[in-house]
Amino acid sequence: MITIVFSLFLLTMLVIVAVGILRTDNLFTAVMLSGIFSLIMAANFFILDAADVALTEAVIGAGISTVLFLGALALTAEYDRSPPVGTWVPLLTSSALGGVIIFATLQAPRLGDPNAVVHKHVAPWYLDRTPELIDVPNVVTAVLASFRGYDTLGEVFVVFIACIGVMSLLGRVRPRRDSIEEDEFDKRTDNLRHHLIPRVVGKMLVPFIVLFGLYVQFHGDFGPGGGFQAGALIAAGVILYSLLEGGPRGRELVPEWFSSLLVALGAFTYTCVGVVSMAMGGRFLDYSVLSHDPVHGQHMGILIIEAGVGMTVTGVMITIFHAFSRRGIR
Amino acid sequence: MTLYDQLPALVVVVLLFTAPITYMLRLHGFPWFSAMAAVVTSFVVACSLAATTIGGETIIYEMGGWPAPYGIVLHIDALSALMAMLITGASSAALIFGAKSLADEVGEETAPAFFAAWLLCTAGLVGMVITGDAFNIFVFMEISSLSTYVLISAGPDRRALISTYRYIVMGTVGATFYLIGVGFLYMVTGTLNTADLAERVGQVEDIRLVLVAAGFVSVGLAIKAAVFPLHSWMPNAYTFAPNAVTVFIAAASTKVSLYVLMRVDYAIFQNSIANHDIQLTFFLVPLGVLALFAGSMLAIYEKNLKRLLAYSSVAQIGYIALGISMTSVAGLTGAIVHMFNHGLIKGGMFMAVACLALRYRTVNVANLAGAGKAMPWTMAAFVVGGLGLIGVPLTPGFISKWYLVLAALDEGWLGALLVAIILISSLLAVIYVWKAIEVAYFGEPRSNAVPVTEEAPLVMLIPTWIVVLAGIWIALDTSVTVGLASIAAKTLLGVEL
Amino acid sequence: MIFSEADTILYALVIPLVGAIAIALAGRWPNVRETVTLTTAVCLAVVVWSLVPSLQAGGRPELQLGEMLPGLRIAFKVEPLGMLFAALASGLWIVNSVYSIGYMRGNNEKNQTRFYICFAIALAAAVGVAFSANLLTLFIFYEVLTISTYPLVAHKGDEATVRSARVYMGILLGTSIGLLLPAMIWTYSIAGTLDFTPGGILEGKIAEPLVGLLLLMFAFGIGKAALMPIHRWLPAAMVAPTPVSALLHAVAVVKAGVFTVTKVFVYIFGIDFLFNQPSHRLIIWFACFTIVVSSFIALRQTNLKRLLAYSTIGQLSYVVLAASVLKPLSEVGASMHMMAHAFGKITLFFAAGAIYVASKKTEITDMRGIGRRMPWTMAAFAVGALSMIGVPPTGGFISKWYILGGAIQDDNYLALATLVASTLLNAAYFLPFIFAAFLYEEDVKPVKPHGEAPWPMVAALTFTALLTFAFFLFHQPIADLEAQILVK
Amino acid sequence: MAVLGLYNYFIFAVLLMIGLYCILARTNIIKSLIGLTIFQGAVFLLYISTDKIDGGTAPIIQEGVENQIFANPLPQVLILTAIVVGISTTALALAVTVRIKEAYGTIEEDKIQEMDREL
Amino acid sequence: MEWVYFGTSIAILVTMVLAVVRGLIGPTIFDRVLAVNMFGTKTVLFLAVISFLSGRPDFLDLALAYALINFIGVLAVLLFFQSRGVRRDAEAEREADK
Repeated sequence: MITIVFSLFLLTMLVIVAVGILRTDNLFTAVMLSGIFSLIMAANFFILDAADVALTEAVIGAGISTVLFLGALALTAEYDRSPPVGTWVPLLTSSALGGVIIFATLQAPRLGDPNAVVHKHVAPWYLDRTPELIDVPNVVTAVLASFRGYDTLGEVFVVFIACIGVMSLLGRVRPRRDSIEEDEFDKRTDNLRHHLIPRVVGKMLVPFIVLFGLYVQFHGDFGPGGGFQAGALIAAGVILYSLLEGGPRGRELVPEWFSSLLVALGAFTYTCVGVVSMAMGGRFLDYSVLSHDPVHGQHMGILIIEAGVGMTVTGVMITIFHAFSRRGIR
Repeated sequence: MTLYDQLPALVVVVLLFTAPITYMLRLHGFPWFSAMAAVVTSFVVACSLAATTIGGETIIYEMGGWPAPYGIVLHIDALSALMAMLITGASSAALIFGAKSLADEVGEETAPAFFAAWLLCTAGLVGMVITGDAFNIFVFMEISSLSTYVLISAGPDRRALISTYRYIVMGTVGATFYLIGVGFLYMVTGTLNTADLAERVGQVEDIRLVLVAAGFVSVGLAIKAAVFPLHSWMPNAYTFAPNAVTVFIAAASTKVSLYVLMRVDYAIFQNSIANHDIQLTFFLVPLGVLALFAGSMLAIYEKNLKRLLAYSSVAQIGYIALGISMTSVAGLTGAIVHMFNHGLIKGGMFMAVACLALRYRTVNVANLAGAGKAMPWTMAAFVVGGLGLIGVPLTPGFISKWYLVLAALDEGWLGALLVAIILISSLLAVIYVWKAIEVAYFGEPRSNAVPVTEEAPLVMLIPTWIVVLAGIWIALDTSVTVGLASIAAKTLLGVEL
Repeated sequence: MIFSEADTILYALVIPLVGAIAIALAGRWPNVRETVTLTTAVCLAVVVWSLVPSLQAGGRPELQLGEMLPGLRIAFKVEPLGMLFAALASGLWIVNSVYSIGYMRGNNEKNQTRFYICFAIALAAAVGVAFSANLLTLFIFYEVLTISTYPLVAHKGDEATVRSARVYMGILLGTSIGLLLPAMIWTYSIAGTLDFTPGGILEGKIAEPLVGLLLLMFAFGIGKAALMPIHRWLPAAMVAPTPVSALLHAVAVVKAGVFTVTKVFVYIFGIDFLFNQPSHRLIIWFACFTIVVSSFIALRQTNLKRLLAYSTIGQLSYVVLAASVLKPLSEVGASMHMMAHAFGKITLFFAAGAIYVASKKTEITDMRGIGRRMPWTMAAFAVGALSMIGVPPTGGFISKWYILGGAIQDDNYLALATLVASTLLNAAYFLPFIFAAFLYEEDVKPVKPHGEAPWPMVAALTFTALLTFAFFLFHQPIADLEAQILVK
Repeated sequence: MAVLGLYNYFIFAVLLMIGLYCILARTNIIKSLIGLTIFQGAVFLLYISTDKIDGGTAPIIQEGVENQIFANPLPQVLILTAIVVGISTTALALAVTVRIKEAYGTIEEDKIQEMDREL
Repeated sequence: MEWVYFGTSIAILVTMVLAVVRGLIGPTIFDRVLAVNMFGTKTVLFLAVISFLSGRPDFLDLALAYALINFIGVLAVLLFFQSRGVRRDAEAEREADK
């Protein structure tokens, strides 16, 4: 009951914000609103008992994504100057889509229905057997890292490839001469270096953010969190430093070679765990064989692969941010 | 656990394992070499998997040691093995072929990233075909898509960028549609394992969600597979990608989406939705027929040779769609064989085009006059490939069309119409292939053009001819391809082997 | 015998291909190149003809190269009809090569190497068609023949020529892919095989009206048989140099068409089965129609080669008509006519080419009195024309005799009437021209006075004219051999 | 009540519509990409809506507390993956956008199309 | 006790709506920035209250993360604005060059 009331509120807000995004022709406003959109979404995930997802959506959707969009806006344009193209076809297509879904879901299980099929088949097995097979309190982590570890491996490679892509797109080609190089830009703006309060408070926060990131990383077995969230948080700390001190200093703190090495190394670590478990006579990513005691092996495996995930995500987010910020201002 | 038992995982793990190494070690020439070594290893593994499954055996490999439906399992049967062979084979051939041209186009600095992306693209495609988990397909689909974007955007022309952007948008919408479909399926069954899904989806009482799920999955995959009229991203993506990349993605990537379409529709929906075969037919037949005509017509009026071949791919995908829609053993066999054969044909043709592009610095048909004399071997390869597109006997295209027409003949009067359509589009293929051949052999070079006298380098010619001859070989000895395909077709339709 | 018979078949296919490669390598030295061509032609003829004795003894040499799909083999089997075709094509290639040398040099044509290469490949394809053991193999070589002759037809390379060549290839490929291929696949799906089997493979497996449909698909799918209305490629092909028209469009290509039709009737449908199906009458009607109409069109032609082309269309339909009468005598007549027409028509084309080389004339109206300048050529032309009309003692008489015999066996008055009418029409368009050539004065003096064409050409056309007579005298062994095709 | 229980799905449909409309109707690349994130966000909502169970709590087992009902962990895992995939796609697309702006000087698709046609 | 939490959370939700409204109607950029910032803080509060309401106070971690992210986001926005001036100058310079 309570959940539904909150949902009504939040979801309605969600739609309003989405319509706002659609209607505005100021791209900056659109990005701001999409930040709000993500926050509402995250709050909604939280009341739907998805704590891990809520954390991830907030860090990635509202944090990293907003920063990236702003970076791209700075390099491209601030206004959407195009008139909408022939609105009828898109309108009909999307209405048809919506109609089909509403038609399909009329008989779907209502929110929170305990008799829904999803709660009857695979899920109870995870909840029942996790304490015995893997023995970590956070079932999401258990499923993520062990039962569906292969998916997570794939996911790590998805961020890896995104990083490679951004690097090869923005790393290689020099910007045109008429754009302002970053150093020059740095000189002109001073970034936030002369703004005392943000600088002092912000810099004080950086170590805490990193520390909190490490907490999320290693506490992921017990509470919401894990490699993805932790990686994004640590990266957010570095990004904060770069925002305060300017890109060049940010890159002094975490050099580019280091962050991109981190990316590859994380992915490599994860795969290695799989390969080692193969070499030790198990299936790929079967952590049980890593130690004499299967449960202990699982713990070890999850710890290492979460570390790998954390490394990759940290590296990726920092690399991508630097790639955008180094591009200069046009 | 012997090495033999680990083979199913190795086919993709080798690639995933090598990718970060390729990216990290920045030695001169190393990225290409390590990528090549990994892809070839994977190809060998795929071949041995095919050898195991040709008897009709299905291999189940439990990732992480967790049994289905709780963990993710790899599910390898004749069809997946055939596809894995196609993908890794195309990848190896394109990589070996592209050793020189990629070195020019990509550059030393970005080579590690590029070849890591290449490895991951191969890994993503292979991962999609061997997995037995609906969500895992999505993850690997994204690996392959993202890396394909990276590969295409490495193209030298600025239009490569806008093509990449369009591909990203279309590809993401397609993948998201697939994800929605899987979500609905999960809502009604509570599982993600394909075998388990196939079983449980049959017990669902309210069929509406399943129906809509089928719609979303089919449309999403049709976008990724460039089924007409959802193909708009594809011609430009093929045209502006680096040449070796075009060879690879044209040979393998759209086929994989068609594979998933086939797998999902036959394995999951066919048994649960009443008259699903008819619905599938009504969805795919018009699209296939339209693709045949529209693709061929666009190809006939196209001036850029790469885009001409891309439009021809649109048409050829139409054939595969028709084969899938016929829901008979012969039709499916034809579709599956055509996936493989078209991969070989198109791969070989794009290789020939890459050779031409290397010497002529352009791929406009009109500028290729005299290529028949200047580059006889390259053009001969192109001609053999072109004959394959038309479906002349002794070329791989003939085998697949043979099955498609056989299947259509079983469908009665409507089938006779399909036969007519298939044959008319073969004739259209004659026209567009001939257009290029005529200019190359009988055209007079323009007076202001720089004369080309040199044949393509051997490092490019030899792989091209290996692919072309492999095509001829599988047209003559069909035991492997047709053998695997007919077993696959029977498995999909649930017919006794 | 040094090699087995199966090897001999393989050599017959390989020799022209090896010859083609050798010609390509020798392209820089015209004398060597032409020696190679001649040598290849002789070798091929020897190899092909070496199979005749065993065939006469009732042997059927076979060779299988591979199996593409179950029941779809690439295989060869020599039987009388194919033997006749192969022997004809390979034998006349020698004569034609001699002629080509004279023609190409006399005319200073460019791209001569390509010309000889494609010629050799076309011959390989013709032999392949002749020896095919099943429809699929035949189809493959049929297509190779089409494609390899395109560069020959388009040899001149100017816009009009290329356009004609496109018509040529468009119609031949279009009909074969659009009709022959589906007919073939249909046959396969009914019978499960495509092997040429004495007595046919379709008996009892298909009924009217589908038989009629299949029959029509075959008849029109085999575009090379030039049944109206898909005859247009043949006049279009006349833009080719004359040696091409002579060997390919009087012998190899067009005969491949009617040969295929005959083979399909005899070995796929089976004449007994087909005879009981009313729809085979359809083909007779089409053939009769083609014969009469093409003769009328020929009457109106002023270009000599086009006239010959329309004459060929009519003559080809004789073969189709004979084959579709489905009586033993007429089947033999069909094969005899392939041969008789080949000798006659190649002579006519040779003569036309000789006139062109010597005087650069192509129009009939310009050729009055030319017989006085080129007596040998025109004499040979007259012999060829008489054979077309069917006057003894030329070969054309013999084959028409057999065909008429078949028509009478069948009491087919339509066929009888058509044969008589077309004989009259043939006479009507050939004889005035011959009379004019010999008896009238030249209206216009040629710019350069000329005599006969170069000697290789004259030798060649004289030889083929003599063959026409020889066929009249010595046809019996061939008739005996061909009678074997009807034995189940 | 029953209808209210389906509210999530309706919102999912509406968001999907808005996202798709934004992608299709806008020629500005950044705007389309924001549409794409909304489109993907809608799918996250769909999945997470299926994990809720009445009286349940997040699937993190607390020591010493008996008879707890937990939400379904599986959709959460899937969406964790999907979110990361989404941000990866967005980052790559933005990088491409920046390069497009550098190469063409604009990020309006219709203008870019015109420029390419002139070539 | 639960009703107190419930009432509080509803109140926070209403405030969030107000923030959204301000974000939507603007009219100046700073209205929107402040709206986002305010929305972020309200979300943190909302999360905190909810975690008490559902009896899992250990989820306060999440609220902490939100607060940190919110801070970084706002700083990024501010930097974006500061850079906008420079960007416009650069644009003007480019125009002048032409």
